[in-house]
Amino acid sequence: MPLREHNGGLMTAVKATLVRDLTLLLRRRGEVLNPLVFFALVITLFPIAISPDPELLAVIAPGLLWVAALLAALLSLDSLFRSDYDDGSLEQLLLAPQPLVALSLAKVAVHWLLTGLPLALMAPILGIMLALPAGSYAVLALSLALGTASLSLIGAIGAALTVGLARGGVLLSLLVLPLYIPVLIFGAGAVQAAIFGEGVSAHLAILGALLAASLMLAPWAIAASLRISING
Amino acid sequence: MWAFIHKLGSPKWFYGISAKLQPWFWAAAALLIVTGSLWGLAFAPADYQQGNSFRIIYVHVPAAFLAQSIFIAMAVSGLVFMVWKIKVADMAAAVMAPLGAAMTFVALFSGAVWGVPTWGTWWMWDARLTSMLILLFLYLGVIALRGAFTSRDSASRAASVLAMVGVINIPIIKYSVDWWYTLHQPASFTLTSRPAMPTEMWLPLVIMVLGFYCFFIALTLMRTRSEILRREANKRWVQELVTGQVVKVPAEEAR
Amino acid sequence: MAFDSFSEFLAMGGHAPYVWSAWGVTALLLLATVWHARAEQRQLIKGLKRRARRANSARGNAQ
Amino acid sequence: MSLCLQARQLACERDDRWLFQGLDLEVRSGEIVRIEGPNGSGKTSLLKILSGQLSDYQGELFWNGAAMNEAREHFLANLLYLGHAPGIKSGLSPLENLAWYQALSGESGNEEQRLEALERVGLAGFEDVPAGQLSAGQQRRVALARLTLTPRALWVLDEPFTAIDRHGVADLERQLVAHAQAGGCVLVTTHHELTASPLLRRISLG
Repeated sequence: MPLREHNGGLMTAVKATLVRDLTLLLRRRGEVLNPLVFFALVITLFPIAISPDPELLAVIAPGLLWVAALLAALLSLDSLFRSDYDDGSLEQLLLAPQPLVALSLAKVAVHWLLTGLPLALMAPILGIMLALPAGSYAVLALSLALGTASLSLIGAIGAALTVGLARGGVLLSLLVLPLYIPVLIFGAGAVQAAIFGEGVSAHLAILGALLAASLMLAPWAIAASLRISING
Repeated sequence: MWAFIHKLGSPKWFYGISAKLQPWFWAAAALLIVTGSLWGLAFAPADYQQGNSFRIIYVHVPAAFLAQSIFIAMAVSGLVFMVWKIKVADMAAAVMAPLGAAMTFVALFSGAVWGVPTWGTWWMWDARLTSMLILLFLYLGVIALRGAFTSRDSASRAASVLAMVGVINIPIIKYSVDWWYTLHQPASFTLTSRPAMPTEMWLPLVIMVLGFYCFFIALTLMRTRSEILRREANKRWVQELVTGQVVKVPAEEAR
Repeated sequence: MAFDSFSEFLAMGGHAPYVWSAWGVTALLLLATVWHARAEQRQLIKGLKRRARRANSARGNAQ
Repeated sequence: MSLCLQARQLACERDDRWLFQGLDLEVRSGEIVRIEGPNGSGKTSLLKILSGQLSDYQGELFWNGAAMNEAREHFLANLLYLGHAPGIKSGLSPLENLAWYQALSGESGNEEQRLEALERVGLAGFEDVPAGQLSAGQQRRVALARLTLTPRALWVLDEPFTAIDRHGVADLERQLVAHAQAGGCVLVTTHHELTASPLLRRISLG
């Protein structure tokens, strides 16, 4: 039997992983819809608990929308690697002759595409319900789209660290939420700045910088964490 | 260099050398903390704005310094453990986490108490207090993650990775919280930032900070020694050390 | 000396509850960590000694 | 070109307990090596170390004479590992599962090959059924289809006979022997008694 040389094919592998995860999630639509329903539900709770007064709601709307979206994105994180871990395909992913960094990045990309992006697109509708002042809707969606990408990357580190644990869900939020704070500050800050009519480009630029930093560093941490979890 | 690193990695060697170092650090810590306390409490002049409540600075700032430094030390230990597989580094990281959390708590508590005479409230979302609160959560995360694994090897690695991720994030968190704070409270009074402090005010502070660092080193040495005994309980040198006599292993007896 | 008498020192210019509670909690926590570390060390060595004795007597019986 | 996987003075410590120590081992082309030992003796850990998943070991590994760290990519390109869990996604059909595995090693492959591989493990007619609706044995067979679909010189199989019926067991055993005869190499743990063969060698742990 002849031995093979490793002949690249990274793009094939990444593309196949993207297609596979997208197919899987689109077949279980509930898992995609749950965070969105959760987002809407949490936003419904605030006027009931605080006050239906549009003026008051308008003041706190940016923060509420961002916190609720952040929690909704967190909700779906636990399942990012869990089913792969349970059925053994995570082992196979680690043994592929391709860099694990690239393959795990593909999985995170699918997570953002089916969680972060829909949340960002849905946020303006909920903004209307919270009497969010006009002129900030585009910034809200854009800041969420940028911010949730960082959230998915950072959160995936926590998901990879806890995937081998039986009850990793609560622990996952404890690990990940403190790390989310910078994104939350600049995300909610961008929407607020848009309301006050200030320039938002600085905020968005920082959100972009945070995303770039997470893109550079998080995949390595995710890959290392997956290797640890598979040994557990 | 390499030989030194590997010698340092041997728990037995570390157990011996730390026994010699430990008393010096305890003595230095006691001396510095007692001197700094007396000076800071009784001899340093009262602040012209805050009066005597200013004396809380002598515990608040050293604790805050230590809280941040311990996290960095923990991450560095984690890196050493991951790269060179030196187990003593992981043991040190494991015992540092609770002390770091305790120091963060001290900084938070003293800051909150200080807030009453200064701001008239127990809690203010001040930049330093908020960062400290987040740091406390980071510490709790590392401690909880280490406790969640059944396999100690995996627990050590996972905690190391999380500490490293955390230490990269701490400056980002700190700057974003500072930025957020100045945005919302433009011209407010922060507890410890002041233009110029007279020598008799800052010198005791320096002494206290040094004392706290010595305390941290001494306590870490001591608890790492305990951790070594716990993890190496089956090794012959530990059994010999405990019983004070040469332990024969069964294989030697049979011969 | 920043104070004229010991009672003034204790009063801390009216800020006594704040200064002393902050210092007290700090001192308490530092002492508690030291006490805990000592107790931990003693207990460990005691446990190891007990274990060594048990192992010794077991080996003695076997011979 | 023949293959050779060597381990020198391999030792694995899990939580202060030595699973094995001082293990020297060499597997070459044309061999079926069965790792034996009681439960908890470290069979799975050894396979994980030898397949490059566990990095927490002492000793050295060599792949065709080169240190494993340097030859890792070439080693992985020639390895097929099947673990305890079959690694089959219940939400995907057997065809889709195999397509991912094929792509993972960098080949796009084609449907013809995958259909053929499924037929060979007796799953003709189940190609498009979600794998979640298949039995445990059938899912295991989907995983085993990778043996023919993506030919690799070194097979590392952890309990491959689990959940497979008697007919399938005989088939798989024949396949292992044929692989070794063709110059491949098989590392396997199993509770199932393998038929004696001149190619079969045993290594005992614990």
